[in-house]
Amino acid sequence: MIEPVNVSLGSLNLITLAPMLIPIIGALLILVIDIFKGGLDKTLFVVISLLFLLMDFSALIDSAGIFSQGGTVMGVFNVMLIDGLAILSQFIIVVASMLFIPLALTHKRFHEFSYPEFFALFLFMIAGFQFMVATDNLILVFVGLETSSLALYTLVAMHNRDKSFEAAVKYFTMGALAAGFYSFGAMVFYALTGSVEINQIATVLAANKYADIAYVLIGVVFMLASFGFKLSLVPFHTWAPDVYEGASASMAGFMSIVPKIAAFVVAMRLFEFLIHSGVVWLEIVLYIFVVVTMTAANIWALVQTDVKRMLAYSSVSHAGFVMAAILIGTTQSNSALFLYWILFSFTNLGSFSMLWISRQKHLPEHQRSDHTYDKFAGMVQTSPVAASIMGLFMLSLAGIPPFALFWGKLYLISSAVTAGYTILAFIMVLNSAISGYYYLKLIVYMFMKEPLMGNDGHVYVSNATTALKSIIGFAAIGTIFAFIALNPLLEFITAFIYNSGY
Amino acid sequence: MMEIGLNHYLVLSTILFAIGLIGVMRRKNLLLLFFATEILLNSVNIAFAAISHYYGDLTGQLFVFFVIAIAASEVAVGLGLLIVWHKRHGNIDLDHMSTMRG
Amino acid sequence: MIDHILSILIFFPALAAMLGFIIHKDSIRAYGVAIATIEFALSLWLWFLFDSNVSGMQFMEQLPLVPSFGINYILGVDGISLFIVILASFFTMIGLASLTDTKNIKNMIITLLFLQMTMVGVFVALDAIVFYVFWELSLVPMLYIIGAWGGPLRIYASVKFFLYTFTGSLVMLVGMLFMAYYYYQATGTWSFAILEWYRLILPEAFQLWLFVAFFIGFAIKVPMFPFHTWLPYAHGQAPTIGSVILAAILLKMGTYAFIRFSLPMFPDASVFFMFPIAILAIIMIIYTAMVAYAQEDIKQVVAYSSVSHMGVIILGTFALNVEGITGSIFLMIAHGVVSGALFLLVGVIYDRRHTKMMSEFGGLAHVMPRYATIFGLMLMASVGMPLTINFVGEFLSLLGFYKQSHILTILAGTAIIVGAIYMLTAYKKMFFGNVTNEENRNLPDVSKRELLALIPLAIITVWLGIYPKPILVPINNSVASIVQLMHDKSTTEEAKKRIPNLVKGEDVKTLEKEAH
Amino acid sequence: MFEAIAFYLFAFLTTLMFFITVTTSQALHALTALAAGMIFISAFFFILGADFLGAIQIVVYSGAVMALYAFGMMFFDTTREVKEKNGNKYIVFGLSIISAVLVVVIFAAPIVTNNIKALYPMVKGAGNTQELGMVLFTKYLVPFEVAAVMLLVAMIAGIVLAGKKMDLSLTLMSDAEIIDAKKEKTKKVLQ
Amino acid sequence: MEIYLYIALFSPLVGSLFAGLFGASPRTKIAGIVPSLLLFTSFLSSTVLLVYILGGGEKVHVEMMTWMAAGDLYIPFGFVVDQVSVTMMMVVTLVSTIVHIYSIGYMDHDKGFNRFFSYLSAFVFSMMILVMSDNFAGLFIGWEGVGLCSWLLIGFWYHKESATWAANEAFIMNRIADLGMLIGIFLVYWSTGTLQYEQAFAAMSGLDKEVLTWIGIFLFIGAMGKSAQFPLHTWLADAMEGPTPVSALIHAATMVTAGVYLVVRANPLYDLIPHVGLFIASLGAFVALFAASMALVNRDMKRIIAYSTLSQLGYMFVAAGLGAYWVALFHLMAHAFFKALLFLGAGNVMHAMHNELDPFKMGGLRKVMKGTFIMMTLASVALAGIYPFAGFFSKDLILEVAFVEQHYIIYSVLLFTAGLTAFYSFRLVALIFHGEERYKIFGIHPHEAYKFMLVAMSPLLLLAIIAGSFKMTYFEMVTAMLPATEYHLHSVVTYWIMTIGTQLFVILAIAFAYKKYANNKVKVPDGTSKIENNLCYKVLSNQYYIPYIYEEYLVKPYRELSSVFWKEVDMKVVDATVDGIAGIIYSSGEKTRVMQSGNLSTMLKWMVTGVIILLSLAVVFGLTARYSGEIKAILSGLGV
Repeated sequence: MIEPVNVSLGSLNLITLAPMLIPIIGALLILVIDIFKGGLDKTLFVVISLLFLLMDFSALIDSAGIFSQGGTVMGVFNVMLIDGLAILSQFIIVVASMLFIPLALTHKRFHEFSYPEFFALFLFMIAGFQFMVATDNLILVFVGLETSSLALYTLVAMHNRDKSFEAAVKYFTMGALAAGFYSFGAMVFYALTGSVEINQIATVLAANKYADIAYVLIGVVFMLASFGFKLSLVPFHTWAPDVYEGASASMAGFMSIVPKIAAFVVAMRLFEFLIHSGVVWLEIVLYIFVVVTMTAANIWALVQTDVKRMLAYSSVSHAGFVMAAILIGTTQSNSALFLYWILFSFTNLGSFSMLWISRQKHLPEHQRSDHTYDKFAGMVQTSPVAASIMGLFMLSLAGIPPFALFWGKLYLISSAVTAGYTILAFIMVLNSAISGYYYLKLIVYMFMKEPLMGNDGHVYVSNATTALKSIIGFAAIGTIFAFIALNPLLEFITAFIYNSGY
Repeated sequence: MMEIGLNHYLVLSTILFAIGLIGVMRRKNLLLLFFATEILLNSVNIAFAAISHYYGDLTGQLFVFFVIAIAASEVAVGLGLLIVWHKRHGNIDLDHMSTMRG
Repeated sequence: MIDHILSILIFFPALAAMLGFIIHKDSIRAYGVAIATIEFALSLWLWFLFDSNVSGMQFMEQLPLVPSFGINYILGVDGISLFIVILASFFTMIGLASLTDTKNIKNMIITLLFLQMTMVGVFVALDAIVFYVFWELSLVPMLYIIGAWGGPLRIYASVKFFLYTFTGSLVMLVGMLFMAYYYYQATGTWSFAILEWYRLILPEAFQLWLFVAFFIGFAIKVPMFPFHTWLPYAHGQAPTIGSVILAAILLKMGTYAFIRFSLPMFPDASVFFMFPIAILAIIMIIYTAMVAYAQEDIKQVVAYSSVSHMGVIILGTFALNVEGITGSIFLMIAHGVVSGALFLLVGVIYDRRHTKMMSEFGGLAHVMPRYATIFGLMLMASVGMPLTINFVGEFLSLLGFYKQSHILTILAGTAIIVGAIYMLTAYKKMFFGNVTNEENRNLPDVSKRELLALIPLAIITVWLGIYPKPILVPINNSVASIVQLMHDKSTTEEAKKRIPNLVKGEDVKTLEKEAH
Repeated sequence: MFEAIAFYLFAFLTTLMFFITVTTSQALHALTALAAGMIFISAFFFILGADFLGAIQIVVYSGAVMALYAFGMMFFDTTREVKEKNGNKYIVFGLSIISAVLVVVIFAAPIVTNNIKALYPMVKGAGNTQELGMVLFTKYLVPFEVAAVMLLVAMIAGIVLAGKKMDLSLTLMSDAEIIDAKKEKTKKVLQ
Repeated sequence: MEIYLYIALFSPLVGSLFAGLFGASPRTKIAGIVPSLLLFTSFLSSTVLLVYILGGGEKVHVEMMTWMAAGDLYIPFGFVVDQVSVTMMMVVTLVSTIVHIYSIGYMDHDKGFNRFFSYLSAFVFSMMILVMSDNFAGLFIGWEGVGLCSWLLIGFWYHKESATWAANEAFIMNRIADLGMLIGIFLVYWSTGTLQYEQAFAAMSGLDKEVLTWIGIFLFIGAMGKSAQFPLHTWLADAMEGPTPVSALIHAATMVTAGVYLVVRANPLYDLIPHVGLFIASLGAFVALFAASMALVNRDMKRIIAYSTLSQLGYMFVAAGLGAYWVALFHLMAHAFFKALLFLGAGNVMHAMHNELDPFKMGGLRKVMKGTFIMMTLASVALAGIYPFAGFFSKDLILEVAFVEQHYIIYSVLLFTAGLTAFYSFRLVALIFHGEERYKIFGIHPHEAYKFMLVAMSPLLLLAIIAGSFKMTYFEMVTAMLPATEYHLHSVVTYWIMTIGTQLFVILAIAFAYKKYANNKVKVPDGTSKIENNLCYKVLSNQYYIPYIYEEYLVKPYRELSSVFWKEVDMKVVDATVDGIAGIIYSSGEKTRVMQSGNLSTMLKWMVTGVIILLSLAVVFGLTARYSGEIKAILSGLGV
């Protein structure tokens, strides 16, 4: 017979659930409100979402306080794992989401924002990501991942036009395959260690002295494939450009940040201990991944004719760049990952938002996609401020100092140098140089070409509202003045990473 | 040979997984493609159950439980997407779905 | 104010540029000139406050930026950088004053003011990252200037310029990170402060690698053969003001960086690479001079001549003695003045005829005698006529390098021959002979505004040629301390031998004599 | 012995069914084969003592999922023969066979099972469902709840995507059209 | 005395600037007069200084200010007036004053009158710096300065292609030599630590022979350029494209002698390295003969005089090379007078003949141009070295030096050259002033030059006649500084035989020239006569084909190589590599973008492919790890 289980409420550490529960509650609230009174304006839901994200944020601050005093906290039968990684990544997730949500307040009406469900799904998704990063249990990771992914597929599709359906279907199908890979990988680890908790896996493998290295590698392969999909590593990246193109620009910006940081955290938890245990194979394979992803995505970005697609490939490249941090696996590199991603999120959200405010509903005859380069030709003449800001984001993405992303690159490359990955460091900088070309291409179009006939510049801000402008302004300020916040940020991140044992 | 061990299940699981992969790769009809993804998940389920059995540990069964839940959710969303697409285009053939490329 | 004069020098133009957005475009030129003049006055004031007898850094400022990673906002100026800063502000002023009417003049002026910020920043930064920030940032305004106001191939040229230098500097960045890491290993703290790095004595093998990494960044900027091909395009396509600033200031960043970074940080590697680099420099000198000779476009002639002269600067730098380095720094200033003036002059004729092909001209001396005179003066300065500014630099550079190698100096000395060949030929094609093209018949001579820019340059050219002392003394003092540092730091026999030890020499006495 | 026979039998059957599923050109056959395969898989669960899972497998897969698919199939009208253009079959088969062979090669070797201790060991005398329930509502309470959220998400997603509101695309309509459509809608929908 | 030094030095500069002020204005006499007056002032100051030095005064040494100081290097603007420099100053200021005054007339109708005086005075200033500097760097300033002015003045008529071409040629060729000079200076600096003459020469005695030799060679290379020694001689003849006063001043009297001055100035150095000195002397002798031979057949009045200058420079180098510095300097001075006179006379003729230069097209001009005729004849006599004219004292002295030093080959070459000199000088005089009035065919109405021009020339005439009488005064003065070797033959008989022999030889040559050219039978050569088709004649009249060789084998290859460097190397190799790398990156993107076919099935296949690749890697690695023991055993069994 099974013994009844006695659990004291205190030992559950239910507080660890607070940050995830808040958005879920928010989502439910939105759904309930919608049931009682339909047809409410999107502004209401935006504000509610924002409020709950804000609460989520304060809950995170609380967790951060607890962490910085008492270190890592396990909760709810040790499923929840609130360590520095979890807190940092949740910060990024929540803040990026807060920056994203106001983008719904466009001047033009877009389909998805007319649904209260959109916001509910969005909050569910956030919760899913939060669960994903705040555990080392592969089951919860999987469930969290799927929750957020399913919500994300829907959010993409809700943009409601052919391209977005196509994007969603592609994303979904590949996601299903990746889910298969994930479960297979988890199965292998489970077969090896009898556990699905990463620290337990690590312990058992270490105790066995990696006797079953071949099995471990199989597991790693499938895990790599599934996270490769989520992180859009080549050749699992193929969804990225299409989905980014199909989704609304704001959603694309969101997708380039939040899902990836969640995946990075899990990848870090999973691969870091393997690398540290001297699984050379993984090191080599990650190395190849990093290099191929950076380079290939870069050279594909070179040949794009659409800015959004270019940014999609560039995001892929950036993901490869950051993957190097996991490969390197030192405290510095892991800190660099977060630093990079924080800075990247400002810049990338900013640049996608710039695309978003220039979104047209109906494309003119000569324009083949939403954001062709041609569309931006001569932008500086008609809307100089917008052009300057866009140029700023491009420069930041290219890694021109002193804009935000430069510091991320600096620290990341420094970590490569420090850890002895000299050649990797050089490959990274050379890729930065290549990437310079396509970012520059947009600048060239904006600043050095003549506008197309009949372009009076209205199009660039046609979708702008105060909310969108403030978001962009915020991103721009963050991009320019990143260096001021850099030191506290770096100290904060390093402390958190270090105290989490990474 | 006659003694069925964990490896037998693992091999079976792998073979089924490979069949699933074949399906994923060769199916052009999205609905049928989704069938193949179900096969993938199911193949893994067998292995989980087997491991769980041989180790005397329940976690594997729980994993299977969650995988089934996930598979069911995926079906819902997947079919939803297919319905939208089908409403617009009257087909669910993925060869008709390549407006974005390059 | 004195304590923060360098910060003011850097950020005043940037702030002014921001405010410039408000100003109506009819008044923007006056605004730009006023700002540039104030900036120039400030830089002169800096010179006035500067103590020539101090060899180290002055007006140091320090502010933590990212202390946990050793990045600090450190500024300072010594004899080496002082005059390039002044030159930068001077040329911005001159450039703005002589700016001809172009489209989007407001953008142009704002961009120039931003550019000025970066230029000053590069030369006063004493933290490698701060240096790098300004170094990279300077590409952006230049990219815009070339790309937006340039010739038909402007986009190709500007992108090439940007990417080429960007690539090089990224490699340099890796070098910097390595350097910081070595510093970290040695001391346990991160630091990007250049003066801290000076104290680090690296094993020769490390030095060699780091030297190469830095070299790539600097060499592309200079630009050294074979990394020079972006320059003719950039100059060929850039508007006059762009070429002027590019030639006068931006190229100096590379050579300045050699002296600021490569020499004192890697003395052994400097000695090790001295001859290879000298050979590159000689190829630069002769080869580009010959290429310049073959050009059909007067601006390209000046552009290639720029490269050729940079070769002499490099050679002087790698003389690794006080004479040579002092000479190369002086030549940087001289080259700035002269090539800047030459580009302005080319701009004058381009504004009139909208062509730069020499075959379109001929006999201009009849039509535009004043123009021909100033051009002739600058031409003579460019070929290194004594009592012009260039000669002092070239003489000292070559003199310095002669200590290291006789044969190479003789080869490098052909600069004065090949230089004369292309310059005189070009001058002959443009100015001598009869007016063959009817369009040239009634060209107006240089206008007052153009004279406003050219006359000061002419005066400087001659004045510093005759009396270079006020500049040479501070440069000399700072260089002497660097050379001594190099000598003390060097570890190999060869380096000890090649880099003179100044302490026991009578040199100090000479300096004292000088000071009085 | 019995176990072995059962294993090989069901292994053969599932493999066959799934193989049919992925190869047949008749959608109906595929669906049927899939359903059958699912049921055969539940047999493994029973063999392995995971009775609860076996039940779930039949209920969820063969019941709910298959029903959904059947519905979908009718909706998409794919009951007739499916024409699929396949580019290079060899690539497909080649890749899959290689992958299978590779994994099999490794799995053919025994796994080292030292140091493995069952974290949630099966308890003698308790039913499988009881055991699972115990673990599910303690340790895996949070995943369970998240799974609930996930199902909610899937539900909402299904409703939203398949719903009528998606028929009109605000994304593609101009403002004027939207206003017109709204008036229409208030008449029709909000009555 | 310093004040005189400064006046002497800077008056020309002031004059130049003054004239330069009028550069853009129309022709005005004042722009010519003021510089001339200032030059005269300079001349007077120089005279004061000369008197002071002659009176046994200490040499005047001033340091005006620092020029360059870096490291150990210290170069001031220092000027010294000693016996050598004062001689040069006298020559320079005197000849230039005369040339200035002359030019007021000569350039009377030229548009660039003001400009001309500006340049000319600037030249004098540079020349003064050159001769007065107390260090090598200052010398180099002057050296380059005169080069610049020479460029400006040769190319003065810049509308003429030939003039600008000649200007550039002169400049560039000088530059080649200047490089040698510069290297010599560097070598001086690094071996002695200073560039001041005094300290440097003092330090040289302690130096290695080899180093000294190199210094000597490099400095002499510099001298070769300025003094147009072979093989850098071609520019001098071409430089005759400039206005004739320029030729008189720069290319006869002053600038071209700078090389000689340098060697004289560096006498402590060359004393230490007699083998280099011998080389200089031999080259000098060669050039003397070489240039004279070209003068024999030339048909350009100015070029003939230019070759004669070249030849005389050869003489000077012989003297300098053999250690007879004072003799060289003396000949330099004397030569300056009569050669300037000759050129100015030629200028008159040119004016009269409307810039016609071919003496065969003249003839019989003595009737219309009496003054010029006398002056040119006397100058030629002086050049030929007939007693008691200046040439006799200076030139014959060089012959004696060669003889006394027992360099008989040099001596005989020089002697032979003396005859040639006499011949071509009088060939010219005869062709111009005697014989039939051939110019009439060309419809030219010659006229004598302005009176004041002739008056201005007269001091030169006087000096050409009497300069020889200053020999002993001069000797006493300069030997305070230069080695005071007196060259006396062992016996008086030999001396007389030699002197009279030389005189006779020269007179014979003159007579032969007169016989051949001073008659009515001389026709304008049309390329058909027998002599013109003679090989020797062709070689000589084509200047030994040297300009042709330079053009074909140096200039053209340089031009072509430049073009190749630009179009082939720079564009197609260096730049193309860079663009190629960019292109490869771009095109690889273009080619591989098909991977993103947009087809979902392909995407899925890519994912599976990725997994398979990883799996294969894993299997390989895993198997290797598992069977590493076996593999090792097998490998060792195979003997690996």
